[in-house]
Amino acid sequence: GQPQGQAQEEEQKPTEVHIGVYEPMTGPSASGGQMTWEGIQLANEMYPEVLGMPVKLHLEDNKTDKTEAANAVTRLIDQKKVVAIIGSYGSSLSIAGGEVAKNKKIPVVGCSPTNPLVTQDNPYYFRVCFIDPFQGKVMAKYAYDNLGARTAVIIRNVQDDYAVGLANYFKQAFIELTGDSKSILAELEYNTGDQDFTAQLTQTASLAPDVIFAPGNYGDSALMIRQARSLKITAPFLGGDTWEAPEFIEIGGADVEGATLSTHYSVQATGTDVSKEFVDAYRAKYGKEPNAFAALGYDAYLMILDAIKRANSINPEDIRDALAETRDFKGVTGTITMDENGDANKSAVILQVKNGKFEYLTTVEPF
Amino acid sequence: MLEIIDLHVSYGAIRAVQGISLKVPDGKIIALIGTNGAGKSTTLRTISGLLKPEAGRILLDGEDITGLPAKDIVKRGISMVPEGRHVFPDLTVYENLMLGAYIRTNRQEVEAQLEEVYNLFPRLRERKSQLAGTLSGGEQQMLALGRALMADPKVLLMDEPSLGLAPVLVQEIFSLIKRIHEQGKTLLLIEQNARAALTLAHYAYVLETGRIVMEGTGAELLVNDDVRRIYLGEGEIAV
Amino acid sequence: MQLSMFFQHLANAVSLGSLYALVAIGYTMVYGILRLINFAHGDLLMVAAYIVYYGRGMFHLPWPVSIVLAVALTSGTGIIVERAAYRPLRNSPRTTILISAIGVSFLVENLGLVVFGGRPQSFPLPAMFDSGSAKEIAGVRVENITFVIPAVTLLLLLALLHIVHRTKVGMAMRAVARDFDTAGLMGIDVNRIIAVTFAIGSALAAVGGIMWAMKFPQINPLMGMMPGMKCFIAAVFGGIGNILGAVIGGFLLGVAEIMIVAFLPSISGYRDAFAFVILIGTLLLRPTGLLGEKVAEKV
Amino acid sequence: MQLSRYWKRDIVILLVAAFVVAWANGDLEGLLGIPGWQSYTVRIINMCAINTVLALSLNLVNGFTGQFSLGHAGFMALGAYTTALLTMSAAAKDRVFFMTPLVEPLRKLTLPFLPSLILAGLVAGVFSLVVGVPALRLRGDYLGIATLGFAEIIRLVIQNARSVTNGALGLKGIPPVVNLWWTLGAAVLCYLMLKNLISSSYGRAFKSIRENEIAAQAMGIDLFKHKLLAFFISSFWAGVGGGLLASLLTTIDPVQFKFPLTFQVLLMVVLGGMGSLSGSVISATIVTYLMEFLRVVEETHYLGSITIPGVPGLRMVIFSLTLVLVVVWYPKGLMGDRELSAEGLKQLLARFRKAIRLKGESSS
Amino acid sequence: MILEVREMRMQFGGLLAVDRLNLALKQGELVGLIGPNGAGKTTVFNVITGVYAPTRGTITLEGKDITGMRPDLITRMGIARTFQNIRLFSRMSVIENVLVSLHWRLRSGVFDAILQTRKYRDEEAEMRAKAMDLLARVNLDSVADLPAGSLPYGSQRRLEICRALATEPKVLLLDEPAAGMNPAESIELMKFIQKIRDEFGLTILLIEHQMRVVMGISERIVVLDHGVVIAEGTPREVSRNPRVIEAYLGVEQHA
Ligand SMILES: Nc1ncnc2c1ncn2[C@@H]1O[C@H](COP(=O)(O)OP(=O)(O)OP(=O)(O)O)[C@@H](O)[C@H]1O
Ligand SMILES: Nc1ncnc2c1ncn2[C@@H]1O[C@H](COP(=O)(O)OP(=O)(O)OP(=O)(O)O)[C@@H](O)[C@H]1O
Ligand SMILES: [Mg+2]
Ligand SMILES: [Mg+2]
Repeated sequence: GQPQGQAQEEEQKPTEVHIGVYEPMTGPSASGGQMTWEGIQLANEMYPEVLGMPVKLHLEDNKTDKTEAANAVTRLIDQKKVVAIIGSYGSSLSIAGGEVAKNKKIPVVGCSPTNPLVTQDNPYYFRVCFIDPFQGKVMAKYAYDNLGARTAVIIRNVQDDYAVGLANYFKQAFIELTGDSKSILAELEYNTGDQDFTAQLTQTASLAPDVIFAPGNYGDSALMIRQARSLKITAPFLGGDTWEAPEFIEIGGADVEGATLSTHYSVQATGTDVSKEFVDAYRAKYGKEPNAFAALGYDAYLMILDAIKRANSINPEDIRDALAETRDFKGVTGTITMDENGDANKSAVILQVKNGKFEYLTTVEPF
Repeated sequence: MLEIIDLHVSYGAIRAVQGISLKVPDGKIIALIGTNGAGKSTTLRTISGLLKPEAGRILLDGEDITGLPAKDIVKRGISMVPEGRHVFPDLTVYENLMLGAYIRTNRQEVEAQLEEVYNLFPRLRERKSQLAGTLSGGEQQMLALGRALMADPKVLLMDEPSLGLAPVLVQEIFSLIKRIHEQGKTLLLIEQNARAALTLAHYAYVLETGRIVMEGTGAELLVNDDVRRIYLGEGEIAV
Repeated sequence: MQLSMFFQHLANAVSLGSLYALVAIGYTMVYGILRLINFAHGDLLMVAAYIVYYGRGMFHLPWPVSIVLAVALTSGTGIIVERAAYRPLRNSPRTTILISAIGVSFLVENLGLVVFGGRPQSFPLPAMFDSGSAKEIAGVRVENITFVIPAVTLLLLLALLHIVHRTKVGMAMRAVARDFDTAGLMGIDVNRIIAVTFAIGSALAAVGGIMWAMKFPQINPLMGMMPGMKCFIAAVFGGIGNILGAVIGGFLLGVAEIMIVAFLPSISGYRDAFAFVILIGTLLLRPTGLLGEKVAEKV
Repeated sequence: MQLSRYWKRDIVILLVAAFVVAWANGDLEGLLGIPGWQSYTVRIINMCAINTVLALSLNLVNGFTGQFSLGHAGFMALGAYTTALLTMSAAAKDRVFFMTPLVEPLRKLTLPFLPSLILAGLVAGVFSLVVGVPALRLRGDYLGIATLGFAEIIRLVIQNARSVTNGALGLKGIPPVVNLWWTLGAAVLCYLMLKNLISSSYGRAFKSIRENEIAAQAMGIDLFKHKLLAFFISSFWAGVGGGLLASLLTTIDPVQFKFPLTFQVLLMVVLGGMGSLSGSVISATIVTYLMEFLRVVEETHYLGSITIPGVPGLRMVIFSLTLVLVVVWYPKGLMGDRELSAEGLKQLLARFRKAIRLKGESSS
Repeated sequence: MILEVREMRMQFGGLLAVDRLNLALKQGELVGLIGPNGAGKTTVFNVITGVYAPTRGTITLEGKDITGMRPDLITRMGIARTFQNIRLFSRMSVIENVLVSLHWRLRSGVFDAILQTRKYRDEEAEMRAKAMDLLARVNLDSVADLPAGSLPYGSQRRLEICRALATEPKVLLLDEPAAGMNPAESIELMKFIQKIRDEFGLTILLIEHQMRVVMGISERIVVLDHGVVIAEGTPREVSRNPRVIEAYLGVEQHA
């Protein structure tokens, strides 16, 4: 791990800034990677320069595979000489890539890996999203306070670290709130690729919970809610940030009306110039509504640019230090302040599907 | 008439047939004899379209049929009884026979043919719904013969039809071959049982390492010294 | 467990099982003839679903037209795949063809990812299959599609059994399944029979894919992976190569998957493991599956 | 153990493979600049070596013994988890197992890398016996699906047994002990071991089972014992390979060990040639390198002022297409069942030329 | 009696392939087993060598009951066989085919083999010498390194016998060794069988359809038909037995 940045700088003055991106463009998480990449590209088109130098993006596919993720990051650093990296959708991929970056002392900004382990023990990893313990609490509190729920059933994808982690935090928070260790009536499980949830749902129906917490990818979850409605389950479904995609509503149709989720931002909530600018540009470029992942990708890029400006250097170590000191950065997804772990200390918003749209319900500040 | 002109066939580097020419006139029985690995089966497999020759031509009634796929050869009236039987093991005896008649469309004719085959081989009738794979070797040989007959071919190629058969069946097979011939079919026959083959054949070729080393009428070869010694094993029988 | 709940589970099981059965038939059919585990079979499901998706969404074709088109084009795809990736390997070791099949499967999936994008899309549904249209019979909720799939499965099963066991083409298929050379000696056009087999198998995959998408109206380029795997298990379970076995295997797999969650909800995470445990257990008792041919090799 | 000249040649093959990768990558310093051990090239070579171990070991069962096994990923998972759990520090374990604590005595137990790696192999090996005793009674595709099933069962148990494996969250903070000495060393050792085994009487017994089970048994070969032996050795090395991978990545989770991983290794075996050790080495190297090399097509290229956008996903399209084409053109793999020798190399080149000529002719 | 079969019955579903078979071979005897196709001859071999467990009956080798034992264990007890359709390890070399048969006697463990210990190398050298010796005795030493599958048919038959001999059997079962051979080759084979019988002190049970071979070398012949013994005796006796003539030999007698 030589500090290439320094060595290079001494030899010749750099004329461009290289930023790497490693995302799952193929494999099971391809959709997440592709959505994030859209936001990053958009940000790069809108802000193609920093410190008077053009910013060049380098994308490497990690195939939703840990080995590939580590390879991709190594390649970005060794071959593309990047000074900072963005990625990756999927916490486990981030962890694999992060280890390499840490060794090589290159800062990485994650867009949506919400698992606490990602930044733990890794001073070079940052993220623009909140983390699961917070998100889990937010939803548990919403269920308890706003819905008056006293019992819940959890249905989660056991294979998905995100779903497993988030469900765990929801459970802890919900039990704490109700003071009843039996308030989680059941924790039911499924596996990636399952499309039939009727067995779990029939089970759920017989337990008649007040709410159902079902974190998972939006496609699976939308299917699950459809099947629940056709089994005449009326309890509200709650989920996490991965639900926030237009396709969630397209696939779920009328059945996902009332589904509630926590996420990173809402145009309605913040309504800042930054988010308006992003939404307009996104619509113009891609001809569709943006989602949280695109927004997070956009923010990650801009946060790195911000750090470079503040550091007034493209030395990776300097960028890292600047990133760690990020305070009140105004992103699309909210105001971001880095805590000592490199996690974004920011608010969450709660959205609900109403009339075929995500409607803003409330903002929850970090507790 | 089936005519083969200067045929060359190889398996990769192994040159199995190196310039064989022979004639199979209509209505005659022609025998091919020779040591193991002489290229007899290879010649037959090439005629029937399972192998592509490197060089040489195969003519049926003057028409060049060299290199045609097996299915087209069958349609032109050449059927083969392959060496080692090759019955379809998980089809019944009946189904195997019906496959023999795959190219025929006239049901009544096929039915009549089936009757005829059953009469030739009563044992096949007995076992018509048994899976062919569980037949004994001899039974399978009968099935392979019967199956070839189901196509009602003009020319029948037979690769060692008596292989592994009990003596009584060998005699039966040979008398059957005679009867098939009497029905007007042309036969090209490979046999290790050279005496029977030569007795039956109008004309015969002796192959060694991919070449024809001798030819003549059956009667001529039967009295040839070399043939007698090598292929008939005469003079040294110790009982 | 309450009785009504049990019946609800049973209805769910039949619904899922018949879908597995439908896809497994096509799998087993191709396997039976070529002894080839056609790993691309699951991906043909995806191709068919996307053809309907674009046919309906982009070109606004009527339902029957898009379905027929999907079946035809998927059949064609199957034939092309056979021609390009399997035919040249006719005389190669089985594992080699398997690798080729895996390669084709990767290719179709990754082409799908590049062409269609990775994001799951909503599959358009005819109104009659909308989730709101579910019926309630004696306290058991059943979606309309649940009536259609078993009927289609049964119909195709009968049709296929007829083709394979009662027609000349079927007899030729079974002959080709055993021995290409000797089948050729019978005057059978081996290539044509194999192409026909693939066409039928792929058409079955297309029907399976469309039914799958109607039941689970979310499509993405990797949607075929899991059905491919599950239905392959179902086919092996029933005795691969045996069409009736595939149907039974599919049904049993569906029932097992639902009932494990129903009766042992706390270990629902082990559901797929149980499917395999049952499969392996069956194989140990019956080494060629429930209805598999007994391969008594004659020595 | 005697290191004859004969063996040295084989080690040379492996080293040459490593250098070819480094050279092709224009980064010989990466290989020779030993201090860092971290360059991209070194990483690829590490992967080549680990894949070599995996391909060689799968070849023993599938290529030499003729038993169709699709369970490699499961045994790799066992090895990876064993290595991880034995080498991680107690502190790292406590950090990672924040949902469900790790069971004692694993929580406090920490071993050096080498014994952990050997134990990883042994754990995988012992499990292979558990799997093999029932499964090896099956044949052909049925054996394939049963072993695949066992591998999935292993993975699903790992995924669900949270108090031992941390479930879907996986493990992180595995000590990064592995470097080129370890990976290439394991590859060389595995190669030598299998080579000796294959050319020994045991190897002949394996091959006779592949050729004709009934005849092998009639010649006094205990089929079950030998199949199990091959299975054990193969799984041992799969476990070692998994352990090396875990240490290289420093993080593992159950999703990594799904069946596509087995397919990937099987693909290397078939492309190299079933029943050819040197084929496995060559193809593991080529396939691993090719996957990385093809990244070029997905990357955005900045040529001065011109920007050529990459097509994400194209790499996998090209890779799978290449795979199909190579399999169709070389159905027996690059080496068939022969081993590399100077003579063989000449033949290979000749075949290659001929193939090109034939393709040229048929297309013209 | 070295090999004794008592009241053997073998049933396949509804088919009674062998029934009430009694057979006793004396040390050093050469017995022919003949009968029409499908009579059950190969089945008798399969039951004796453990490929199938008999439905009924017992088989003893030198007084030890071997009924239903695993084929490899029966081979180790001292019964070797060849197959009706050649089953060589065709992609392995000729000498390797023979070496496989010596494997079960190997004393070195798998670690010795992997580490190529002195013990293993000595044993390997010993095995090779033995295999070469055996090959020399069947005139196959010159082709020892060719793939078995590339040999001419007759040589493959001899190799199969050689491979069986390498297991050091007491009893050798030969299933139609002369099938596909021309008369000259058959005669050669006949002499060869007699030679190995004497050299190795074997007891041989021989299935063969070529009458000149069986009649020529068997001391005693057992005739099966439809799974039951219909005649037994010297070649001369058997060949005059009307039932045998009717069921098997046909009127036009050979030899
Ligand atoms: N599939 C094959 N691959 C390679 N070589 C082959 C193949 N089939 C036959 N040969 C070789 O070709 C030569 C001729 O074989 P062929 O089968 O034509 O002989 P044959 O005269 O029919 O002998 P037999 O009496 O044993 O049937 C032999 O040397 C044989 O080893
Ligand atoms: N595995 C099996 N399953 C069912 N039937 C079998 C099986 N093996 C043999 N048979 C039947 O048993 C009978 C005896 O067969 P066997 O092979 O012993 O005959 P054989 O005397 O060796 O004949 P041949 O001289 O033709 O080789 C045959 O009718 C055959 O169909
Ligand atoms: Mg021949
Ligand atoms: Mg027999």
